[in-house]
Amino acid sequence: MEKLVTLIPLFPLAGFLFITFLGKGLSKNFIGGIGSGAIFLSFVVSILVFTTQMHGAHPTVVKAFDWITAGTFDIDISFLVDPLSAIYLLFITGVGFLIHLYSIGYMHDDEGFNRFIAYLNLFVFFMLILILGDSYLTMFVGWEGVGLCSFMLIGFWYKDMKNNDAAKKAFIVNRIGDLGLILGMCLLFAYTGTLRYDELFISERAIGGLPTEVATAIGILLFIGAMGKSAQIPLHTWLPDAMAGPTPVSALIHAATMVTAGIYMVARSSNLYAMTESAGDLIMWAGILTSLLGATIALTQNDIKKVLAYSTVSQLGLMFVALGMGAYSTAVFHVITHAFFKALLFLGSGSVIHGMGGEQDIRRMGGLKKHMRTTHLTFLIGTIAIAGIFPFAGFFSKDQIIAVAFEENKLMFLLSLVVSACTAFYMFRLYFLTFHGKFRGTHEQEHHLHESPAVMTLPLVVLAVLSVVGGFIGLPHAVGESMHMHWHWLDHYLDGTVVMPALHMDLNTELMLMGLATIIAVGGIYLAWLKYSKRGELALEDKDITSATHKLMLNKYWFDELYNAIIRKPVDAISKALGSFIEPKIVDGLVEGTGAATDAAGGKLRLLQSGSLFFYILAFVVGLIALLLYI
Amino acid sequence: MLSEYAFWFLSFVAVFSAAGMIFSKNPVYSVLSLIITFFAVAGHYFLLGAQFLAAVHIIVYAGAIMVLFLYVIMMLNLNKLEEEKRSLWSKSLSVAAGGILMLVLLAAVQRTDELNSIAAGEFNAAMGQTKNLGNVLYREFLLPFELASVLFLGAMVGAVYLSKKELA
Amino acid sequence: MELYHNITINHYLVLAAVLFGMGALGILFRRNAIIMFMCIELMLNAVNISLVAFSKMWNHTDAQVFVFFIMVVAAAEVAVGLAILMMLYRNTHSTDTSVLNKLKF
Amino acid sequence: MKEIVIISLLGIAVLALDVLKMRKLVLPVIMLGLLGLIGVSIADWGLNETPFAQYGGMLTFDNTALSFTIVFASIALLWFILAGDNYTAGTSQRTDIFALVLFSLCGAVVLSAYTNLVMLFLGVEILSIPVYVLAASQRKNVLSNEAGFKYFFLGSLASAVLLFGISLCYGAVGSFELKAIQEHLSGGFYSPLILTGSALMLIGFAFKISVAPFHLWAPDVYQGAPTPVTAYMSTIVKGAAFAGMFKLFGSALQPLPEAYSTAIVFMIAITLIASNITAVVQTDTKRMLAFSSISHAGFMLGFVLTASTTSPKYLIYYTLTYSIASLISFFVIQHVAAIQNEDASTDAFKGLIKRSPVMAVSMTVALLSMAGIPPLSGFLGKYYVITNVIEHEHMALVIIMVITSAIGAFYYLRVISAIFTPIENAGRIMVSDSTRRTLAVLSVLLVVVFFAASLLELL
Amino acid sequence: MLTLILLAIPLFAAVLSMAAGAKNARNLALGAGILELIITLGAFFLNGKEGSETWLTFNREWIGPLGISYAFSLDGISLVMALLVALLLPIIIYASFNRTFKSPHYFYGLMLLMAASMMGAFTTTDGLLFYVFYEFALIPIYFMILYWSEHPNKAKITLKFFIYTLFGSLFMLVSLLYLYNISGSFNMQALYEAGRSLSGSEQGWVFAGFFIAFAVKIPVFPFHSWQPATYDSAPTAGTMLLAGIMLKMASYGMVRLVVPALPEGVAEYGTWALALSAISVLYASGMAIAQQRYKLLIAWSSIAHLGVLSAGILSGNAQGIQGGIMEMLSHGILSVALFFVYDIIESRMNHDDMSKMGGIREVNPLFAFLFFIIVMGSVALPLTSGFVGEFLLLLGFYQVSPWLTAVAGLTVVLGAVYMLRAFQSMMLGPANSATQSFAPLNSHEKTVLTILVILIIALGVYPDPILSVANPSVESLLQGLNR
Repeated sequence: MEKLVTLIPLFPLAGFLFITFLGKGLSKNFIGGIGSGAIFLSFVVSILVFTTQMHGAHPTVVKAFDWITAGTFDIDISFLVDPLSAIYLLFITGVGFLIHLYSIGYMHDDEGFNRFIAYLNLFVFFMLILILGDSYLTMFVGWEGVGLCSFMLIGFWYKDMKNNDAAKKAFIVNRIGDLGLILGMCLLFAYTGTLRYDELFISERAIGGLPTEVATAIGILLFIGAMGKSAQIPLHTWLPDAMAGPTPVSALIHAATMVTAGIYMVARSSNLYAMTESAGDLIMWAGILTSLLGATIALTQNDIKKVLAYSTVSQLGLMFVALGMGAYSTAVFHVITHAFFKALLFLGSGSVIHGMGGEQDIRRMGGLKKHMRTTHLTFLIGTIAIAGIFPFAGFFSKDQIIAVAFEENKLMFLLSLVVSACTAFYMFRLYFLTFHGKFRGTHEQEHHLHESPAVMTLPLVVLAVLSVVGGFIGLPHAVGESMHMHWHWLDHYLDGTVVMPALHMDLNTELMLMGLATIIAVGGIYLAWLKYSKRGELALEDKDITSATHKLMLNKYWFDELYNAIIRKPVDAISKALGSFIEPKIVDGLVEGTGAATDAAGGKLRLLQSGSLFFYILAFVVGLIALLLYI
Repeated sequence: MLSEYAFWFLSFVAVFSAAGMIFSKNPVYSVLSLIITFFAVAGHYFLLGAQFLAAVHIIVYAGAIMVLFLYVIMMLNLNKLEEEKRSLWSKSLSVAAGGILMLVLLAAVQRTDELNSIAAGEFNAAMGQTKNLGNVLYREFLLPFELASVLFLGAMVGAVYLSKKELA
Repeated sequence: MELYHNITINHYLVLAAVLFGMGALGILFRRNAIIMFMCIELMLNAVNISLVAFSKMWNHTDAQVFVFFIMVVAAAEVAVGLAILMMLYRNTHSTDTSVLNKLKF
Repeated sequence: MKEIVIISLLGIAVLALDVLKMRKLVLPVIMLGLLGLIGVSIADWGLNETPFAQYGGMLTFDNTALSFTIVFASIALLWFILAGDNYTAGTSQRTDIFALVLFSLCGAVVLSAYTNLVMLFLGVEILSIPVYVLAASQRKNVLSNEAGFKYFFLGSLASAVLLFGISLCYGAVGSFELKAIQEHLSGGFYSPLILTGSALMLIGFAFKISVAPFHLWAPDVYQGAPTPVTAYMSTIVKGAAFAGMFKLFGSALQPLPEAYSTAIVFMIAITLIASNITAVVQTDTKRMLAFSSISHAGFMLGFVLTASTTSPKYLIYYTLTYSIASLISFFVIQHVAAIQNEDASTDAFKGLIKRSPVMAVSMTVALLSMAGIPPLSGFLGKYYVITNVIEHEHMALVIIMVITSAIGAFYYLRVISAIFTPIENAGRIMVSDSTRRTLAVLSVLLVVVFFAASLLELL
Repeated sequence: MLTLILLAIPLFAAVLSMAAGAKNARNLALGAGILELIITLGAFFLNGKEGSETWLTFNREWIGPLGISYAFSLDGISLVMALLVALLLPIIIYASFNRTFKSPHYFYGLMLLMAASMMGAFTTTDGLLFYVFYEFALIPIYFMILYWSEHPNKAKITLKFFIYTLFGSLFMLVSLLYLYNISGSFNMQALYEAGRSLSGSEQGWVFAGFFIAFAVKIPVFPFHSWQPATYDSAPTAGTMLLAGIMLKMASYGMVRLVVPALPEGVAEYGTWALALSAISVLYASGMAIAQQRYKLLIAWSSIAHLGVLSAGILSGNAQGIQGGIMEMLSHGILSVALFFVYDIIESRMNHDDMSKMGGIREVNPLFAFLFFIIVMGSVALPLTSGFVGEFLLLLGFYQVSPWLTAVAGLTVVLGAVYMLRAFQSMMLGPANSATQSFAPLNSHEKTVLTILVILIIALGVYPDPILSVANPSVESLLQGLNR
């Protein structure tokens, strides 16, 4: 059964190749069918693989072919099937399929339709490699590959330079993280002599002998990679810009799958992180800071996709908080639920944008619930899910994080409650401003308003369902017990693959925490309702904003400007200085100078050849004297 | 005894007239001074028992070479006082360089203790005589002697070539 | 080593060195090509004196024969040298060596 | 012995042909004679012939001497072919010049075979005196006169110094024989007299081979002398001087005292630096090549420095390869300058590739060989020097050699650049077929001699 | 035997080309190139087979007493390098069909001569012969630039190029001779032993000599200043030969001579060299960012990549060297590809000022697509050939010097900065009046680019044939070095 795993990435690859090389002139529906079909096939195989894993099959490595051999360094392209990769496979292919489906509708009128589907297929291919790779290096292939696809998809509409800039930014910022990851791999290899998970964590436990400092260093370096990919402070700035890409891309890559690669990687390395406290602390702090930052910025954004983007940043931060505290399976849990509801939200927003003819500013929307019923309903479900209302998916995963934080670190606990409150507030702000009130757009837009086609709404519905029930894979003890269901199913499933924290929480505390979380979320929703629905307040136009904090948040804490000032401008200035001064004047100047000096010396030395016989004789005699004196 | 005085006398004459040659302003005087030097040198040869050489020396140098010099001077009409415009600087430089060279050479040849250890063999008074010299020249030095003719031939051809008037 | 009454080889070497040095000084001091030329002859004579003295010292004739060859060479040199000099004079109307400065640098 | 006889008779025969008005025959006779010389030398191979041995023979034609003779004879042969164009056939000027060259060549042979200081002196003079005349041989040309005079005058001075050195050595040893000198020094002790004497000889030779600080004459003379003569001077005269010097320092004055090594190292160093750096600023190619010739002398002096362990065959190799390159370059300069008013500046070479491809390519090959770029034989020559110098652990000198080689390449390449720079309306330069063929053969030889370097081991 | 054939084919073809005249010169050259490739592939096939020794090695005495011989051998490393030559030669020749040259028979003759000398350098096992080939390669390229360049300043540029590299390689000669002085033979094995018998500081000095030579040619900061101008002035085929193959002689020299012969010299006294290599990466990247012109940009980017190459090889472990070998091959292909892109652009726009372009993707999507893959190869994206090499190099380098690796690793970031910027400003955005009429690729350009792109991806996805051929040789090279 495991042998089949090779097929999983092959289907999307085949889809990509087919569409790229043979897709010319074929109908869009056919292309769309090929693209989605490929993913669907992968999904089917993934289900098979997942079932075997669920039933306790042993982790297996399936080798595809030899890749790199260099002395003792030996890496193949091979795939590791274990519970972690299996569950990732499942939701990636699943969500991926839905988004492909959705794209058929969303991109139908775009001249680059084929290209788009092909890229998406390629993306899924790389994402699957990332997940399936049996070593850090193979994972890195996927890691960079998804970065590449992200680049291509962000800059999909390449005629607009702004999109290209955003794409470039995403790629470069990711590359900074990748450098960390590469160095981390180097360090890991230098100490353990391998990069294969199997040898590192399972069969030979090669990481066993690592000194703590080294483990910390490796952990930090790998986390730098994760920072880039999963948009953590200080490498988060690319993600909101990445919304320049078509919305399905934002849903698939920049919300559901790619950005959670960092979490996957850390979870994959849980054995390593378990060896070091400090790396975990770093991750935790980076996570919570990112989370707060994202949440606060999201409060003020007016672009529907930007709000969701910052929300993603914030949620990713929360996942890292969980990772930092050692609750790896919890983070994975949140990854999965987040994939459902965030994909739903993005697709919903895409539907909105589709309906609005490309408008993304929520100040120009309002009252859309009348026009787009399915979208409205599913969007609401997504919003409730992310806000963390029982029994929606987000509630359970977020609650679990809060619970862990309560156990581990009270400060984290408080801060995550703050994030939780903010989330509820800004999501409902978004919801109310978009779907409630009066329509604030132009007449043309109003006229144009329509519900999206079924191919787009169907994924919304499916995702909405998942957003409701997705949480059941990780029911808390208290709930599970009372509902006679598997509780902490995911934890049990992943046990042995990732390190499990020893949580000892009694039911009362658990219930108390759940209650607290709900209250906070409801509080946030209430405030939003009060402000934007009851009082009908609107978001301020940019020019009306006076409050300093508001400005700060609206401008994303000036991060871009800061980076411009401390990195980009100096680099430009330095390279300019290199080009205009150091190279010609110093480095090459030395070379040319040597030539010129030789020339000058020649100019002086030739004067010795004065042509005067007297001087020649004198030189002769002097030479004679010198030699005789010397001897 | 006599020969000792002769040495000093001849040496004095040689050096003095050599100086005369160098510092005389009239080239003709220089030639004449040099001839005197040559005579003094010939005297030394005689003192050293090289009678034949002394004679040849006079004949070749004083008789032939210096006459040639004189001839050239006359022909080029150089027998007048000639002003050599030279800076004091270059003059003193040349005197200094020449003087130092002389001193260095003197110092070098002074350190010849090893020669004192050479046993004075039975002096062969006949060594410098024509017969003896002829024997050596035409036996051991036959090859160089013949080669000298090549040298002469070359010099002759060269001198004639340079003096020929025609063409460029 | 005494060559004859109180006169050692050193005396002759000193004489030779002095004459040689004077020749060198003369070459430097004068610019008239003919005089300089004569100075070279003086230097050759200095060498000859030393050789004859050595001949006496080693009680061997070959140095004297060598002197003979030196004279030969000197004569040949003079012949060629004066020919060059004459030719030069024909072209430059001078025997002053300071006019020889066309070739330089 | 036969070698000397042949070469002397050849000179006389040329004069006789002149007198007999059979000047057309001059060149063929010379060819035949030189081929005969080469043949005889090959026939004498390994015989170690010492003529007049019973009288203490003053020449020994051992294999080294014979190979030098062969090299000199071959170079001379080529020289005659190439120079044939430059002197109008049938004039007495031509025969005179050719006779002088042959006499001079006789001196070169003597210098490679002498075993006695008397012969050394005679050889040097026989070699030099005709060349003094040759340098001045453009009688109406003041530059040529000047060159001849400077060369003659300084050469005489150097001869005097050399003689004084010989005299002092004789004083210390009591014999002119190289063997006797070597026996005298076998204990490794240098008495002050012989130390001074050999120092003076060193200087005498340093002048002849033109190494600093006794090199100042060379650029002037090379530039002023008629170009074929310059070619002759930079090949055979220099090679013969080296042959003589190597013999003296390699077989007689051994072991070389420490002070000498240092002095020679120093001389090499300043030679290389002064010549190469000065060459960079030269515009006249002939003068530039004169400096290059000095620089090569500096390299070849490296063989003398390491004479105790170096086989003379490497010196022979260097001489041969440098001579070939030198012949090519000087004769190309001659032809290029001849048609543009004796302008031998670098600019005169512009467009040569179009104007005369054979000359352009052979000149390029020659210059690259001089620069020491493999696979041209000039590289192996330099390589031999550097290996030997490294073996003697003069690392500083090696570095100087290396750096100055790079500087050297600079001025050679400048000429090459000019050769390949196209110019407008350039007329072709016509040269005789024999010259063209010879140049082509010579440049091919520069490559062949590189790959066939193993033949050297036959020596 | 095969080694001789590999050497003889281009040599013979060069002579033939020069003799046969202009008419069919380029087809002759292409034929020779393809024949060379076929034979190299044959050698690949023979590698490791029973009794292949006689086919893959050749040894005859040259200057016996001096221990110099005509010795060639195609071991794994040499095979890969031979492949580099044999693979790129026909591509470069075919790529140059785009242009017409004056006296093409000489042009292609020189090209083939150069290929012969590079082939020789890559396959010889004699130190001196290596030097000879190494130097000789300068001559043809020198003339190719001098005679066929249209750059107004070419005389000065070529002069600088020639002198600078000659200057460097003379130091190599000194070092070689120093080793030879101990070993008495130029056989590489003997040189290794000689080198290892030296004390650490002596090794350091000998290494310095080698490094200067190689650093000039590779080039490594601060010995690079000849390079951008030379690339700029050379005709594109010449630039391809230079950047694609010729510079690899230096890095190959590091692999073949420096690492096995001077382990202590590099490890203990060679940190400065590693530091220079790392600085080289930063410096050249900075310069690349500052460039306005595409050709100069890729010239600088080449320096940046080669800085990593030099550092990785000098780290002297299997990863570094394997990475080096892979990177040499990959960088060769990528350089040829990048410069071919230049050629295509230049032939249409008559300039390569990036700020005046834009929107070519819109006009010519195929070209943009192929170019994009090349760019991705250049930024070392996994599954392109660039990645395998670069990662292994960094991996090797890291084991020696983590901090410097972090510096050198910035190429990962900076490379993306300048390459993407170049791609973006030329290909993306709206088309302007100049790029509007950007002509489609002709079939010949398509062929070349497609072959290159396929190679880039194929070697990235499945580099195993290369790596596994080189691996045994690398291990035997490193045998006896306790690192």
